[in-house]
Amino acid sequence: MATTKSARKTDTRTAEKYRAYLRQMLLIRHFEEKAGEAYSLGKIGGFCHLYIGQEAVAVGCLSQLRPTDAITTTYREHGHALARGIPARAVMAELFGKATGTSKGKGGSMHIFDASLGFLGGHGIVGGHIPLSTGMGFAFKYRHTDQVAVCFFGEAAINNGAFHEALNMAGIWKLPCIFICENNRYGMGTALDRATATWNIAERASAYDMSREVVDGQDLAEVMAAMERAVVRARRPSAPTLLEVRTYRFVGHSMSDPIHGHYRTKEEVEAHRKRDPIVLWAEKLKAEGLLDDTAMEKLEAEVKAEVQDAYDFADQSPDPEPEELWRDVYAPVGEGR
Amino acid sequence: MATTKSARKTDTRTAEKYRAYLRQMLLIRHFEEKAGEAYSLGKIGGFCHLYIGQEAVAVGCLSQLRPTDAITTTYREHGHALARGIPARAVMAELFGKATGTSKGKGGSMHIFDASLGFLGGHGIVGGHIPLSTGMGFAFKYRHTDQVAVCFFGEAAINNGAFHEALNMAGIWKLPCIFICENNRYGMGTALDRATATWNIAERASAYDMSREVVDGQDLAEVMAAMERAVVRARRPSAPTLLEVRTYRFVGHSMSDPIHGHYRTKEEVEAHRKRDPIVLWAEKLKAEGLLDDTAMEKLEAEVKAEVQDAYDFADQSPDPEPEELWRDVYAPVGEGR
Amino acid sequence: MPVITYRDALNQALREEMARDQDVFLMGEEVGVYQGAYKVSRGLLEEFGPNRIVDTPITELGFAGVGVGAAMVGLRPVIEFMTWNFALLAIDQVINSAAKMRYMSGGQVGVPIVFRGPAGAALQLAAQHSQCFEAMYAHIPGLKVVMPATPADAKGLLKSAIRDDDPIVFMEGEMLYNVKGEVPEGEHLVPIGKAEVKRAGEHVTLLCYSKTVAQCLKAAELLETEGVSAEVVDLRTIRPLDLEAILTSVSKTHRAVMAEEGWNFAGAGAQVVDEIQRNIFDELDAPVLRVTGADVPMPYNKHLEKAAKVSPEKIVAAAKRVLYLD
Amino acid sequence: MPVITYRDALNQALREEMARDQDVFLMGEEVGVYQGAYKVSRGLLEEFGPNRIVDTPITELGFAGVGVGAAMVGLRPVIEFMTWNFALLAIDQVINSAAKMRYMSGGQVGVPIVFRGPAGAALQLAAQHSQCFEAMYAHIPGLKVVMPATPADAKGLLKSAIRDDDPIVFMEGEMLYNVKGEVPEGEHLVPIGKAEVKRAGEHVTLLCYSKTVAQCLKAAELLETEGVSAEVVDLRTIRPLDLEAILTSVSKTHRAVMAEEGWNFAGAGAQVVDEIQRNIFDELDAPVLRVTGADVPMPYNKHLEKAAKVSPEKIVAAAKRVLYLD
Ligand SMILES: Cc1ncc(C[n+]2csc(CCOP(=O)(O)OP(=O)(O)O)c2C)c(N)n1
Ligand SMILES: Cc1ncc(C[n+]2csc(CCOP(=O)(O)OP(=O)(O)O)c2C)c(N)n1
Ligand SMILES: [Mg+2]
Ligand SMILES: [Mg+2]
Repeated sequence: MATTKSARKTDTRTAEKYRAYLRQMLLIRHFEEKAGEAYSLGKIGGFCHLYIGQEAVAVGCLSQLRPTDAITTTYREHGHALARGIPARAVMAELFGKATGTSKGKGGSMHIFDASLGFLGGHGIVGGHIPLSTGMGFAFKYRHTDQVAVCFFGEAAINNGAFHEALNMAGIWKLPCIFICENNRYGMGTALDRATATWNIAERASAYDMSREVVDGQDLAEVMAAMERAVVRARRPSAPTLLEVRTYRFVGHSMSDPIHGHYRTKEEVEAHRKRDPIVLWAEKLKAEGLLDDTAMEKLEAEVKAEVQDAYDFADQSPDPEPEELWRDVYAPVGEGR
Repeated sequence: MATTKSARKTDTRTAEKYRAYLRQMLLIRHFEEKAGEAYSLGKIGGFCHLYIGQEAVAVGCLSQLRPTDAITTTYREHGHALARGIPARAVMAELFGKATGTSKGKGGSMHIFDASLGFLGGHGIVGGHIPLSTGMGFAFKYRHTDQVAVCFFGEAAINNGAFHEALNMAGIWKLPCIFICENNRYGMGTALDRATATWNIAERASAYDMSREVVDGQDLAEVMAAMERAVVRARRPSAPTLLEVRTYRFVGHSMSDPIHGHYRTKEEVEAHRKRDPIVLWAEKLKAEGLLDDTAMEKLEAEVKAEVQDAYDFADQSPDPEPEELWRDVYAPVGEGR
Repeated sequence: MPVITYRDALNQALREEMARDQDVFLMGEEVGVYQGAYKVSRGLLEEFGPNRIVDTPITELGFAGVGVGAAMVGLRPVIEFMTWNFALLAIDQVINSAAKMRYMSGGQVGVPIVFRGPAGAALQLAAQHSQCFEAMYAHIPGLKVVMPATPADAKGLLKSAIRDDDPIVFMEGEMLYNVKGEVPEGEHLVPIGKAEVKRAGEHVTLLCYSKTVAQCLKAAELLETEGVSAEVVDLRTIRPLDLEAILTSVSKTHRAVMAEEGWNFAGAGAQVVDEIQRNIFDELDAPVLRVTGADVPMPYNKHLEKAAKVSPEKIVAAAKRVLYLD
Repeated sequence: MPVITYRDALNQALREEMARDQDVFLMGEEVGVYQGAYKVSRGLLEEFGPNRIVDTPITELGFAGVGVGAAMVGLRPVIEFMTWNFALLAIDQVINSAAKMRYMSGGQVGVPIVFRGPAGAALQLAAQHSQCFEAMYAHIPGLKVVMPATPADAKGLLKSAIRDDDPIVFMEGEMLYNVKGEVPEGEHLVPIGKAEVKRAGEHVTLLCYSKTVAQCLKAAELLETEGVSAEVVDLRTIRPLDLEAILTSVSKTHRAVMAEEGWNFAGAGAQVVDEIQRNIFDELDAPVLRVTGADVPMPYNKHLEKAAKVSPEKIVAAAKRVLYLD
């Protein structure tokens, strides 16, 4: 029967997509581990904030977008960059500060950009990019497109005035914005409840007349489903959403921060590691018969090779020319409208 | 019977207090009318924001405080200054920029201060003083006093990041702060619903785990009662409150703004003027037999004389010495700890 | 040529650029229904509608960021700050977002935005409402800072600013809004980064911008009565500085006075002095003197305020000192 | 005398002042449980408890204002900004509240507060995390700006700052935290507003503060090998400037180079140049040159970053130019 055939076909496509998400999460995990290694070797400088433990958030959310949508995020953005499809080579080269990096080596780990994919940064001021994303949503509505502006930030950013001001505007103007709060429970060493008067972050959306949802960020399927709903609201008739995605960072805040400092216990970290989003997803695929050990091993191997290739590429790439110091401060003379 | 006697005594005292509140509101009303006159004559310069229509808010709230409590407010603060007991002479002289003014003529209409009464300004940046008041509450808790920090601001200030950041801190630290939002429905020419995603301002307190109340700001008794409850919460065990006091400004935003501009209709203003807080209170006192026409006329006459005296005092007072230009930029040399 | 006010010249520039380019929009507090706190946007809401003339809540940080974000995806926002005093709340977005974006994205993402509004003191607005911050913004690579003194320059520079691909800090003089002057109709562009000799002279160069231009012209008149011929150079743009124009004039007169409304310490004029002494040290017959606002928060009292402000008389006195006439 | 790091010298100053005065408290992000983002407050939570070592949410505007409010009713807050880059979010409270309060209250309400934290670039932190803003704060009457270069000055100036009755912008060098030096134990106060000759010399004056002090000392060593005797004057306080010390040295050497980490345009050094040429024009045998950070947002790549930064070599080159040795 035709329906059955098409249903089976869809299943195959879905299964492929599902494995692709697993691959993306694996890629991020290995990429981050390699970045940590490179940092210890002095190949990467400055601050380096790893995304390990939160992979399902970036992959789940970005899986629901179109290439024309616009994304902004924080300094903890390697995962989002990879999930958006920026080649690992370009991301790693940026971390290495090389001319072949996404920002020609001038931005570094905290400032990855790929305008061709609508990946509009990597921002270093906590909360600072939330108004930017709101402005992108404003522009999309202004132009009557159905593009969506997506903004990732940590739970510590919600106490900042920028969050409040931006969400209020998105609320009154009904902008096609999705605000994704990756609640990993800590902003550096400060636990959520020591910094935020209300435990329930999504609740803050009520102050902005905005849809909201609380999502288990370790469960890729849940993330995808919630994001899908948010995208539907945003595309038309254009309404914003605040998603609180509960997740956990398995590593320190940045490379200079121990995995568990004075602010959380080893036991707490261990307990959370048991809900590894990659393991959970792989198990689910296995249970549904969409993945077996061989396929998993193959994926791992592929991803490791890709990361090693990115590392080698970055390592062998040239530094930017000295003249790059003076470029990109202003637009080239003669441009403008 | 002893109880009856004491009850009667209390009633007399209460009645006196009630008439005193009426007198305060009348004083503010006449003061503001005179200030408007003086502005037109060029005796007062700069911006001048009148408080006409909102008198019950300042009088009702400040009636519940002790002399040791600390108050901050906005540029629309003549009413609060008078209600706090700063002499009309000193307030008017400040508006005239005279050496006898509260701030020696250096602050002007927007920056009235009287440290001896805990009246800590008159601030001109919308929202900017909300963290200041929060800091005063912090200091009171730090010192284990039972002082209360009270902050008045307009409804347009609640969209500013300063509001959000300050209330969140007051919420997590349980500070003895009372945040009084004088919702007069407009921030300059912008109606509340065009600027604020949620119509219900008090609701925003839920984002900060804070007690809240919505109060009819034209009804002095309601204002006093709500403020009394807030003060009890604040003094001990120290918990903050957000009061949304619904009121209306009977005049333009400032002297340069017509009474009703493009942003509200004459009819709307007229309708609101029918709920004049002074008239409502006077009628109530009359109905309860605590005031008669003669007493009312006497009060009016007294208050007019007081305002005229303040005007004459201000007018005849000297300008600050030229050297004042250079004073008060820094502390006198040799001070400090 | 029509004679119109500085306010209307700005209004004309906005109207023309909005008609020319659908991507240009105006956003800020009270720009629409209220017709602008200082009426610069009068009539624009009626002409272009609420989609393009956007009233905001009092959230300077937020709407400055909204503007930057919109510019990042191709719109050309004009963000009005009711005054630059309030823009301190937004300075993070101006510096950390707008000024840095092109560089830290490796040239991928420009921010074509104009931040504009009145700067400096009006009359008796006291300490929090009477400040000049151009030196702060001009300190920042990635920004351009434009401060027109006349109606014609106001129009021509605002139009250039809106067409420019970089973030621009456009500071208007609140006390200049009512000043009238001849303003060319239609396409009138004044290039960013070019000073103008507003009056030619021989003996001393008076350097100025925004409100101090008229004061220097007045000072030049006063000096003329004493036989001193002063050249008045209006910088018009603070960053980039038109060094060539400055050095040309001072090389001719060998003496200079720099007049600016703001505070002395590390003011824009300090940079001008630094450039002059560094580039043409041997041309100088006297130190360059600066006339600035008094180094105090602005007092409310009108006499104190007057004493705090730059005046033609103070400029004349400085000019005489560099001419060793005092 | 004990040799300790700049970080520990600051820690000592905080500990001693908190022990001395119950009204002193420390507030900021991660100052408590985390022991300070740069560990300046290490151990203080344990010693003074959470009432006096207060961790805040990431709300720079808010907690800066909380500090100002607390100071208005008599406490003596030390507000830590994790870095001064983030303090842009709080600059409205620093300028419009702290700096103006005494004046606009007619002298009634002072604000004894210290805003402190690391300023300038560390290593490869890129555009948003590598900025020098001292010129902006020094522009503002009502503020004092202090920038110690050595562990001893760090301790002595921080103690003076905490006891001062005015709002103080206290900028530390992130790259200086590990620098070691002799630091007097206990009561050691360095007065605010006093420069120090860190090395005496005859031929040229090298003016500097914070990180450029060590670079100027290094440059002086290099110059010595070429027979040039350089005097190194550490300004220590940017506002108020110790004009006397600057003019005394330059009047002796007749040549000066000003080295500062930040951007050139209207940097603090521009003011120093302005003061020198204005006050002792006839003493100068050459223009004053400035060595500053490159006029670009800070790049991430380490070679580009190095090229953007001030170095002893650049200072030597400038010194040679003012000596006409190049
Ligand atoms: C305005 C500002 N203040 C402080 C910092 C320093 N800082 C960087 S990340 C961070 C913690 C942010 O936590 P959260 O928002 O929860 O994101 P997470 O790091 O957990 O992903 C802090 C305090 C900053 N970058 N910007
Ligand atoms: C940060 C800031 N932005 C803008 C202004 C200009 N301004 C002064 S009062 C005002 C409206 C405030 O309205 P609201 O808070 O409701 O108080 P109301 O005037 O109604 O008492 C505005 C926009 C300002 N003073 N500060
Ligand atoms: Mg977090
Ligand atoms: Mg209002």
